[in-house]
Amino acid sequence: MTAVATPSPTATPRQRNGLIGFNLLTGIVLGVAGWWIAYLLGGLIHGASIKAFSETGQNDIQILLGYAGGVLGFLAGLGFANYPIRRVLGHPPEIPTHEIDEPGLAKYFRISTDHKIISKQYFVGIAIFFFVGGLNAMLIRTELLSPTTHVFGANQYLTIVGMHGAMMLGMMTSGMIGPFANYLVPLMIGSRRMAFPRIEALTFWLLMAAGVVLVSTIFFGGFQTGWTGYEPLSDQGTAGYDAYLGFFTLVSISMSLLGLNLAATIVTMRAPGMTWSRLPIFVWSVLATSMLMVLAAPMLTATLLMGAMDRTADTGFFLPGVGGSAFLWENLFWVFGHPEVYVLAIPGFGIVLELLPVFARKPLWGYRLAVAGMMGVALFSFFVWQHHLFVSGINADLRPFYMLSTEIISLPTGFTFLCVLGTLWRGRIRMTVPMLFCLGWAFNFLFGGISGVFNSDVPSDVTTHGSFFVMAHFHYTIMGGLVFSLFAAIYYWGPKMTGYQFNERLGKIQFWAMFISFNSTFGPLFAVGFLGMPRRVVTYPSGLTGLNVWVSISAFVLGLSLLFFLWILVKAVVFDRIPAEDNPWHSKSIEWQLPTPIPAYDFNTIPTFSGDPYPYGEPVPAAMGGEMPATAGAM
Amino acid sequence: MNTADHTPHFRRVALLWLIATAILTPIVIFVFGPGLPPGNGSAQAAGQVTDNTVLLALSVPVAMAVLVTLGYEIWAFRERDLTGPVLDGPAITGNSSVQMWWLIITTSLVLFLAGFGSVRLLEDGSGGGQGPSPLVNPAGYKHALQVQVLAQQWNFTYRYPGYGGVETPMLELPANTLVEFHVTSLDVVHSFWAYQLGVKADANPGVDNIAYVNTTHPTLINIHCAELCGVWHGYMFQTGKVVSKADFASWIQGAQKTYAPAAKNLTPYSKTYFPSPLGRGA
Amino acid sequence: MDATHETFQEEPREWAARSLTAAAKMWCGSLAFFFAAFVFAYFYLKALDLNHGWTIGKHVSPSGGLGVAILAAYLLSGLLMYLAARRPSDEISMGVAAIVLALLGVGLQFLEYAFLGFGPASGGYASVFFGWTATYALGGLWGLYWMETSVAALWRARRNGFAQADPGMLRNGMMACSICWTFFVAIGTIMFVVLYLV
Amino acid sequence: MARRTVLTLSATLLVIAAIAAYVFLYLTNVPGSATAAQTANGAQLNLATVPAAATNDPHPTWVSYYVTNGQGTGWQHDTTFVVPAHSLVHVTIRQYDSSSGLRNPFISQATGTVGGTFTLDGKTMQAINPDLASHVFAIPQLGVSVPLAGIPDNAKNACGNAPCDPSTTAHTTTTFTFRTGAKGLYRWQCFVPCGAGYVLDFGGPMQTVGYMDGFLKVV
Repeated sequence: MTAVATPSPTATPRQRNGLIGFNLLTGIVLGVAGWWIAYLLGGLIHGASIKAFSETGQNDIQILLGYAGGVLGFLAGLGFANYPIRRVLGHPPEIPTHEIDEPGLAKYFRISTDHKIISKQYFVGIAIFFFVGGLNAMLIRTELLSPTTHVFGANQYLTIVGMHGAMMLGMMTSGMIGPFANYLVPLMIGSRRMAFPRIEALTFWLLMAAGVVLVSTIFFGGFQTGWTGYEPLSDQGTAGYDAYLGFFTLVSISMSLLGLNLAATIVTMRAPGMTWSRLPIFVWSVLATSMLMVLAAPMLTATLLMGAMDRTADTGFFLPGVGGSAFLWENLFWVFGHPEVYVLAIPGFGIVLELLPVFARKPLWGYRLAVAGMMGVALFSFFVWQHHLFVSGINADLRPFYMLSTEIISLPTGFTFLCVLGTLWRGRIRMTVPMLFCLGWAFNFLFGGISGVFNSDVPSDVTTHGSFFVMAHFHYTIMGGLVFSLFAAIYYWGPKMTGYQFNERLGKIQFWAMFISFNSTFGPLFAVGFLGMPRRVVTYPSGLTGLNVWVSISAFVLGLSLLFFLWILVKAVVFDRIPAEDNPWHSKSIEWQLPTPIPAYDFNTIPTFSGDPYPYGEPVPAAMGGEMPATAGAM
Repeated sequence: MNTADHTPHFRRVALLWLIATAILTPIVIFVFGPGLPPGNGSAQAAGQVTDNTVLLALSVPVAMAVLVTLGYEIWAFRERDLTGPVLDGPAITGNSSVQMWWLIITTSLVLFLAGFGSVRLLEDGSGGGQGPSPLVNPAGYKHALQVQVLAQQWNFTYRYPGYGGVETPMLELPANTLVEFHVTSLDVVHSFWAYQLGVKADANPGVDNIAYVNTTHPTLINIHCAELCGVWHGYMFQTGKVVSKADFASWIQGAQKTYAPAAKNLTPYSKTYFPSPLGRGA
Repeated sequence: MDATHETFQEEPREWAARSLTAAAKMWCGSLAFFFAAFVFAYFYLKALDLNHGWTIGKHVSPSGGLGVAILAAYLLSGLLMYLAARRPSDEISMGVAAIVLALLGVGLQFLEYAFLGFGPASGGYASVFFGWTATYALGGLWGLYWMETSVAALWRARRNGFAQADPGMLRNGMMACSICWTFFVAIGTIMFVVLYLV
Repeated sequence: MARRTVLTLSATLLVIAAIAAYVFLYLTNVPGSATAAQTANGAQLNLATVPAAATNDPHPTWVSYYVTNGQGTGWQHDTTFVVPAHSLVHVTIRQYDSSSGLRNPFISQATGTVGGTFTLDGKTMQAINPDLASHVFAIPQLGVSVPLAGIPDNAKNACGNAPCDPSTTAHTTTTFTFRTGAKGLYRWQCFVPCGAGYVLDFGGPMQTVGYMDGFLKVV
């Protein structure tokens, strides 16, 4: 790559808007107004036609319409309606231009079409909901300190469990992609922007609306179904379940649009010379993830619409006895749900493989294998969903097939491990904080993967299914995999994004606190599951008290270690404010060749790429990738 | 730049791996193996212990291969002086024979696991719910003791069609008997988990989910619901019993007498039930 | 954008056009998976027929005549949109006709609801029928918006003699729209076959 | 620097206050408890079931259990009942609701009570017609389950919302006795699908502690 950035064109800052205008405040005001208008409209519909619910004092039409109205009002208040209205009137399409790099925080509370601003919005927005979900996890562990109900009511406990699951699975889907793919993909492929910057902004604000919708469930009685929302239990739910429907509908729409946007950007907007074989591995992982999002998320949208119709329009998709089937939900949900967990995992692969060459000072080992691995995982993930249903009594004859397909998916996953090991081999490994998190990922994901084999083997799964073993398994892959690689990414790109240095020593303390408490939390849960404790229970046999108390205390330490990160971040950005170097990691990737913070225009000239994406290592064989990058000498 | 490093790293890693595997695998098999769940309350439960042991034993060399390599790399290739100039390692971008061997080994492992799991599953059904037409019917299944498990929000009850369709609030089974569970639900999805028997079968409304189990010796059974089914899911547990055949005979006779008042109200025995209200009652 | 700066280089013009076309094709994938959920629901519930719930009570088929009319409106609309995107001479007239026909299709759908002999609570078939046709009509409204904006932009640009807009860009927009709309109409054909004929 | 510190601290405090409010106002919001009256031969628990909770209740259309005194007045909306361990508990339930029928007819028989019987309006019985069941008082962990018969559908003086006057409104009275075991927290529930309007009539009050569900606190 030969991209050398000069400072971007200076421009006069845009006139700063006051509170009136299209911004978050207007969005909230119109959102509340939209809620009430739609809510009252729903009341009219309810009174006019649908008699069945009048006895219960619950009107799902009203609440679902209210959510729809609220979200539309919120988006209109933010200014998302302006462009579509102009288009209806026949104004030609406009590509949003990059915004002027204006000072102040106001730009973060408006629609922005600058991918760097959106990614920071994503980071903060998702962090808020991540901590809400994490708080729920702490509350779950508080309740499980004792084998009987002692702190929360039974309803509230299940609501906490469901909110934790939905928040983490729904919001954290974009937890990695949102902040980092939006930030890095345009930089890494040299395009300055995403293909559809307005849609990029929309995905973020939809997600924020979704989070608020989910939290609003506590005003309507909560939902007792967990994040999987199995029917017909969820159909029985009080109005709180409508929040679940609204939440996941918004999340799934946001997911498919985000995936569409990223995939279109990667496919069509690569700068000259950025051939497929030069694509940074993180971009490959984003591409694999985007494909899953584009295809799997709409399935969820359709499924949720069916569920909403069951609650409002008297259809019976999921009601056995009146033409429906509980299995229908289980099938449709997991056709989406299994790709979904790989949507969470694959970006982690990409981050780790992207960072290892920098800190091992070697090229990525087995680039093609790594790409094949991620693409393979993405492809296979559509063919394994019934392993969630081994003992459900559904198509039992297919169990050997799903056992095989599930175990086959460990092959491409294994490629990633081989590439990790190969990249480190004979390297000059620099133990920085991001590197520690990458190695933590490798350790945790290994156990996540191996425990997955127990779940894929039908005879073993009979014991482990629906128990804490499964719960420990997917926390090892998601918390241990996604979240650890997310932290690697935060410590690595954080200085570039915020412009400030993070404290290395505190970062190491945080890593060790998090790594040890994580394993001390979820390791024993394998045993808890083996010993027969089902998931999502508010009570457990008193013999398991010791293990559960241990796990709870570890979980509190884990929670504290995450709060400690918050302190590190606040300290770096609010208090210390030590400007970060342009390239503290001596990376050869393009984003590090740009000044910190990256100017609004990214590059003045469209970069031209040539050579290997990971030009580390000496000597560079001439056969490998042509000329040396011009920037490599600068270090 | 130390490109002329002739240390036999690969051999060292292989040796370390061999040692770690040789030590840990027997420990896993002989120390942990017998303690693995769900015990030997039934032939199927014992079979699951075997599966768990095999999987655990196989995962030791795999985990060790990754962990030993990773640990060795961190130890041997670590840059100890981070303040000095940033030096690069050799530009190795791949090794086709390593990649090929990795692919061969992992593929064979996976195929073995899938084959092993399928064979184990096809032997006796492994105690899992198999739906209305089981793929695996153990020997002598036509004379199995039939027990219907009725799940509802939030309790299990049991019907014994061979004993006049009597319904009881608790589960008792004779020892040394092949039992055919018919698990169904009257409302939402539950899951019948008889821990010591190694049985788990989802209870779906309108679906007859069959699971086989060969009981062995008298034991207590912890029964849980393993699928979130509403507010009292966490309280949906019971204790059942496997008793001697004679005890079972006298117990079921007693039950027929005790629950006679309810028995005359019961709907006729059926594989599935659709009690009203069916949908959203108006 | 301050493009006057001497070193600033604009992005290649074809990027925007290419990404719109690529996104339109991917959007078709999304649509396929979205409606696949209904196809699956149809065959799954029909095959399962729990408690004879596929059709409850005396089964009344939806009116074949209206079904054919709806399908014909969509098919013709798809065909016109396909041609409109490929024949710059008639793009406005054909595009407007496609919009009118799509509007007719959506309208007829709601007309059909008024004359159906069954309600959503009449079993599995009724559930899938209402769920699928209603979400399809919603999708039709989205398609209408897209077609309207594409045609309106062309119309306004033509009136101004393409003073502000690039005709290539606008026609590319028509093309992307026609890709999705014809795909959507194809899904409608499958819907007709499944709901009315199978 | 000082301004930043103050801002950060106040933001932190605000978040902590919000979390504390969430935990205390919403999550630990569980129905109150009522202690059974002590008599010479055990504890006495007087309950009532109504077709609709009081008009000032958050859910005035939901069926619910109430605690009353011996005369069937003095209504309290509490569903955690405190009873002594290892002793007899006498329960009297005045039932003001009409019948809905059982999903599982087996529950029409009383189990776990002393003698396996209960009295319905003074008559000793073992089971009722499952179609006549209006509610069930069941403590599954103790094996206790007693069906409560409904009032006739065409009863003229049927009660609307709680509280109901036992002297003027139609009701059935069920009494039974059971023995408690060790100390602990047990849950009780109803088995009759009486959450009308919800799917399978088992949502709403059936799934919300404080209406058709609650705890038996054995002390």
